[in-house]
Amino acid sequence: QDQTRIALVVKSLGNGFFDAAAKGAEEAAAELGNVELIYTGPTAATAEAQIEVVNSLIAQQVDAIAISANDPDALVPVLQRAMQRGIKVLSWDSAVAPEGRQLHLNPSDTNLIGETIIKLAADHLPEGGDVAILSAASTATNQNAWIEAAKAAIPEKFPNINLVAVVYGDDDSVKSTEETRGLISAYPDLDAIIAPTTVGVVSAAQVITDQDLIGQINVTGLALPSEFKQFIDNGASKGVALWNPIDLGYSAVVLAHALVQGAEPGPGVTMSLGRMGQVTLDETSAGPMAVPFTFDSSNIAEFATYF
Amino acid sequence: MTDIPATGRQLPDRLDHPLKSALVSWEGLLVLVAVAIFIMNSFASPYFLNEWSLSDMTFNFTEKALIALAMALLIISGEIDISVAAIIALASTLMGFALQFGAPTPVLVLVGLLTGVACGAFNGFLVTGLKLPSIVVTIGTMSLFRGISYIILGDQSYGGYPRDFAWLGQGYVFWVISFELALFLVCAVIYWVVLHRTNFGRRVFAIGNNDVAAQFSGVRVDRIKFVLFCLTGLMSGVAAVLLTARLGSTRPSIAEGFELEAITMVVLGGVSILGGSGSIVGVVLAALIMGLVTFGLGLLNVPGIVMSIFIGALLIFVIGLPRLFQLLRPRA
Amino acid sequence: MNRLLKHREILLFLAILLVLVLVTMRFPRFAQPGNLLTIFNDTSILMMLALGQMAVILTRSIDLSMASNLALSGMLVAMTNAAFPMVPVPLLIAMAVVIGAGLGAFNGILVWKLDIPPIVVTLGTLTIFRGLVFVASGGAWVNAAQMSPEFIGLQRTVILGLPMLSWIGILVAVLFFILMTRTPLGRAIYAIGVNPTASVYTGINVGRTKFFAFVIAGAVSGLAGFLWVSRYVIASVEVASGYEMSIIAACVIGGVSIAGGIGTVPGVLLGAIFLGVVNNALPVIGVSPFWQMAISGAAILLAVVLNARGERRKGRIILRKAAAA
Amino acid sequence: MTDPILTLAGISKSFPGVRALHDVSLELYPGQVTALIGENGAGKSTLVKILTGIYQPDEGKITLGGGEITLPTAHSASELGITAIHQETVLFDELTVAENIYLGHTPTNRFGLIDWRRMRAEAQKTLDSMGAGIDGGILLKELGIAKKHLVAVARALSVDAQVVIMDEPTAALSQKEIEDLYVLIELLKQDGKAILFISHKFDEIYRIADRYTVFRDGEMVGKGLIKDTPQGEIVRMMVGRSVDQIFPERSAVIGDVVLEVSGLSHPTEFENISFSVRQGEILGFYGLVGAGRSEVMQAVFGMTRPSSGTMVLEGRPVAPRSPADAVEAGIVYVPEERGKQGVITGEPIVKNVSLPSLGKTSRAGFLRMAEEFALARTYTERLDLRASSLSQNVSTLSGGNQQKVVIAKWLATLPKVIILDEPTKGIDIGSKAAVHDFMAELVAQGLSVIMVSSELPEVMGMSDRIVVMREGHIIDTLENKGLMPETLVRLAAGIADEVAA
Ligand SMILES: Nc1ncnc2c1ncn2[C@@H]1O[C@H](COP(=O)(O)OP(=O)(O)OP(=O)(O)O)[C@@H](O)[C@H]1O
Ligand SMILES: Nc1ncnc2c1ncn2[C@@H]1O[C@H](COP(=O)(O)OP(=O)(O)OP(=O)(O)O)[C@@H](O)[C@H]1O
Ligand SMILES: [Mg+2]
Ligand SMILES: [Mg+2]
Repeated sequence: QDQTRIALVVKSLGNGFFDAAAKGAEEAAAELGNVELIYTGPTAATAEAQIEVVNSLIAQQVDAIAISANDPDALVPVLQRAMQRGIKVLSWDSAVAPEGRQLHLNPSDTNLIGETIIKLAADHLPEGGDVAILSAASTATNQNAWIEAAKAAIPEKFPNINLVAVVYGDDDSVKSTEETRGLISAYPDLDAIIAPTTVGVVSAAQVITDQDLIGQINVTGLALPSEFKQFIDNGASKGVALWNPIDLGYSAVVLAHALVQGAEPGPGVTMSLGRMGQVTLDETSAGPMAVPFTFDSSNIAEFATYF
Repeated sequence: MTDIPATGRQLPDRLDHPLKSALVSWEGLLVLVAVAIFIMNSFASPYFLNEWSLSDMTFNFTEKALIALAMALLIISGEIDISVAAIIALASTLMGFALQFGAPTPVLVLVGLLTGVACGAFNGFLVTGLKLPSIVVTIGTMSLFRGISYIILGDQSYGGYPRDFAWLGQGYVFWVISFELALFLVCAVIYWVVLHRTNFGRRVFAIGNNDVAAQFSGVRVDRIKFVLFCLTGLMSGVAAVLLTARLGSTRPSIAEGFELEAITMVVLGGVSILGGSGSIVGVVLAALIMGLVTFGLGLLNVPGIVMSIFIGALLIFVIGLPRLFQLLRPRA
Repeated sequence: MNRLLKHREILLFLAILLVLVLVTMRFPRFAQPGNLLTIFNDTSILMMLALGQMAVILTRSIDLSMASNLALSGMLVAMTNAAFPMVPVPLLIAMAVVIGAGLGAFNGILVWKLDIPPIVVTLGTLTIFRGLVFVASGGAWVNAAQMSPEFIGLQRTVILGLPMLSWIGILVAVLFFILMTRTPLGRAIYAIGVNPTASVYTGINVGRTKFFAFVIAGAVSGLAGFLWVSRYVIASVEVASGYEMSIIAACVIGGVSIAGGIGTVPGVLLGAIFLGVVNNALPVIGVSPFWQMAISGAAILLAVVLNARGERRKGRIILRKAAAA
Repeated sequence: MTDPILTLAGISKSFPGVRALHDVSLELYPGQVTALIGENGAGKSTLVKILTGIYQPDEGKITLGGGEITLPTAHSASELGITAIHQETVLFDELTVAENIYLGHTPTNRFGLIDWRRMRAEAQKTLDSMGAGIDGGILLKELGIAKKHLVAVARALSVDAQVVIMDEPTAALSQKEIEDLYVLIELLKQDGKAILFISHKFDEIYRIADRYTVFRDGEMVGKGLIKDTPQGEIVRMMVGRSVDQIFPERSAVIGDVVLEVSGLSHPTEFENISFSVRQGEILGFYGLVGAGRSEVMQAVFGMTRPSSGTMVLEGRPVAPRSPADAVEAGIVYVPEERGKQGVITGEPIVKNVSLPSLGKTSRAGFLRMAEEFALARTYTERLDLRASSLSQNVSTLSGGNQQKVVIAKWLATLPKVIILDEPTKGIDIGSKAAVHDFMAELVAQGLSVIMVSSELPEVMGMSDRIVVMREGHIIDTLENKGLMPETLVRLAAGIADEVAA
């Protein structure tokens, strides 16, 4: 029984994004052969629940854990223990602090994402205008990084875009809806809402649709085509971006397998991502998978059938 | 002293041991359930019977169980505290805050414990001083305490706790016995003695059965309830220290949902939610059962939410069992 | 008759006005009728849930499982809609209500026949129902794209300037008002909360009355389940998780006594609206979202203290001069 | 001779561990009052609860107007025209008076909705016909205890009943209200209703009852016509022996002042209360129900905080801020409401007795059960407690025996002053004598006793001095020598001045 057992741990089960990633992971497992994939995660996106999941994986003595973390720091001790017991650990999508993993796979380049989400709004505001960001939980590592990158990009590249507020919808549809409403009443001149989260962007687009603000406020951000198609169709959004979660899950498993096979990650090391090409790790042993992909009315129908 | 003429009636101490046998049978039932789950687990997963697995398992419940010990006393006295998880959040946040000023480990621990006691005292004051119902008060302070954490921390987090601090949540005292587990066992013994073998414990039961009559009997009801709230706060502070040390970081959302699990342990342990009866042994067994169920199912990669169905069903089943027997007996 | 209760409701009403005025001073748009109607519409679901919870709390019980019931009923109708888009929406609503009532009846039966304290029963079903959402859906979400336009559109249909959701909220409130003041069941619900022993002597079946209170709360949760998933166009395991505390908070702020027997429909409506206004106002006046939680906690505490002051028995007042004063 | 309208035959009822009724029978005749007499715990209230559908009998047959009936619920009993005023007031504080009267049989309109207006009107009619002087629209909680009882009576009348049961209806009423009630009962008799009347007071039984039935230990031991039976015989049937109703001789030597209370006031309940108790003395407190005696005693006991005034115990000032302080100082209080304030139901006798003495029975805060049992046995046996064991739950004891547990609990603390608030309220004649004997013992041992009582014979038979209270004030303090009962009644009711004028 020398099967390689790789656990794909996600932030929370049931999220369409992660279900798509799991599909890619299965694909990689089949391609690599002799790999048993364990797709698991908590139901609520909390660090404590994820720690319990990791604990049981340690007890099962899996070979590798690939995790999208709910908290970059809180998972470090338990993942360190996993590494002490000989388990290979990598994070993907949402990072764990460097001491808690051997490498991290970013879905894309952080700065590029930050720039892209602003660009999605700016492209439809030639005169410039007011935009607001609706994020996920205030603790979400990746979202925060993108927002920082976006803020950094505005003065140089989009001087006439005015970021008026950053609010947090906690990846909860009710909270996101309320926050969107708050933005609309507080900033009457708002031109676009940028939601770099698949839950938030749907809520925001629904509010815009409900309040008949289509055409006045453009909703954009990161969205799963299958969940977001109708808002491109009805005009509430002119376009959104995302990377392919299937590719992300696939790449994570390929990397995990390489680690089990004895690959030594480290700054500057280049590793193969199978059909996705290669990734070169930076000084924190993190690397991007691919550039974000933009969906608009021209291509959304096609991609909605995939993920 | 003149003697009242002896009547010849002699009152025996007890006819049988109704109280004791009832407790024994309840705890006996829990032991049976625990053993059954243990055996099922060992058959279901080859990884279960491993000292390190079992040791890891204890991390899943010791913090909640520590709170459950104090919560048991509080519920026996007829009150409840829903804010315990929020107290953990606030205590953890203030520990992180202290860390920013370079506080060493002993000071961090002290900050955590004192915050717990202070929050407990605040609850206690509202309940005993202003005579408010504890369930509503602590629903309010639940939002308030965690809300303060959010105000302090916002979207930030505290991290970088010192190594010796981390030991509290991750270290081992002896072989596979972690510090957390050892502390829990010691506390369980202390709470058992306090509840079942001291005047204080006796008064707690009396208050739970009838607090008006207890007060008319010269029991300082408010003072004892206040102490119980402080104790619950203290144990939440202890849990905050352990959890923070285990996670190595603090976020305002830490320990969300712990309150319901702690209360579930207490109730599953046979403590009457209406107050007046219960035992520490039952609570410890209930904590163990919950740990075994969640860990056993975890080894089978059953999602946590499905485990919670088992816990919920177990709770209703076990509490409803005696009454169910009663309903069925006359027909049978 | 209930001079005191009326008084409390007026207080609450003034508090809501105060918040509105304060916010409007800085953001005139806030108090526009359109925005107020939006807030009312937003609050409708909380309002009906709080009314259901009130019926239960009045009987000296508590239902912690309402939010989970909502999630389960909502998920089941959403899945039905996704699988059979041709099933008419009114039928789905009926289905949601029936499922919700059934789950409520499960709570009620355990309370009635097995005599398990309500807080224990619903603590258990809180996790069971939510677990069943996962079991039913396999953890998958039902999203906007899978729901039929009628499913999403029904509550958004505007009639006489108000969306259907608001009308449903108003209808539920009116039904509750009639139920609680004009029907023997409603009065029995009050009676067993005020004095359960006396109720037995009066010929009221305490267990059965509690059972019906749970069924009512369940039916409302079911209806809210449909409204919730079609409003936020997503059905997932985490729908409304933790919302049970907001429901109870609305009741408490609305003057429902957790010890049972005291509470009115208008009070609870105002309690829910108060929470709705505060939640809507905070982001608008630019208070950091991180303050929200602490503020609503403080509001709950304040409400309890004020209510307790009103409820406190003034003693017997034997002295004549004290009675005159 | 008319036939009985309601007949019970062979009724038995057991609770876990207690056989409350065994093969009892009872007949009620239209237009007559039947008194049900028996010691505490004889099973009277249990029978009432069976008749009103609250308990189901284990065995036995009930016939009403010739046909056999069953009473599965409280509702079915009232449908059949059986209504009761229960021993405990069973009403709803937060509801209006009118609704209290009609709850369970509210008039409805044709949609099945409650017709509030009709209910109000009919309730008011009933109240007015009783001369109760109560507005049906106010909340019940705004009424005093006596008026609440009148509402309970009105409730019983609102059902068109053939059988009216009254379980100790006069226990909480003042003399005037009792008189009103007698008039009412007379009216009911004329209407041809059958009345079951339960009371421990022989004077009223002899005044209003036509027949009697006696229960002892759950069995029927005798029945007959009141006018043919002397009181002594009924008492003998009741207790199984003859009891003299003479108050005990007291041999106590009255010594120095032990407790001196001066100027005690409370913002709303009482004002300027001053009295003193001496060693070996029984100080009686007389007044109508609601005069504020209990409030004063609870202030002395530290339960409520007075706004001004001082207390001196054995020369040292005391200011108890809680009952615990008072107990420490040596002042103990046997409350009026046994079930709520006296015993901790749900706990066994031994834990009830040892609760205030835990400091003595324990070592360094740790319990010693053997000591507790010894302590409990000493005091409960002295009081002749009837129980199967010391581990018996107090909730399964009858009222009189519960009272003994409370007194035992306090004696174990070796107090200096013991306050007894209505010590024999609702207690049967046999236990009553035991309590009185015991009070005599206490003072003989040098204790000081304060006894609050609304029963004139008891106050006059037991007290050395009598304090009379009215509306929160002390009206007078009298030496109990050659006092006329009328004097006390006048003082208590506030009609003394009128007569003098
Ligand atoms: N629910 C119960 N459970 C157990 N025992 C009970 C219950 N109700 C009554 N008893 C017992 O049954 C016996 C008869 O009680 P009951 O209340 O009928 O007496 P009673 O004649 O009304 O006395 P009193 O004059 O004090 O009111 C007592 O021994 C009492 O303790
Ligand atoms: N309005 C009321 N509502 C509820 N309980 C009442 C009310 N009035 C009186 N009581 C109760 O009835 C009892 C008698 O009242 P209180 O103690 O004030 O009068 P008292 O002068 O001490 O008379 P007594 O002790 O003879 O009954 C008290 O125990 C009190 O709790
Ligand atoms: Mg009785
Ligand atoms: Mg009194």
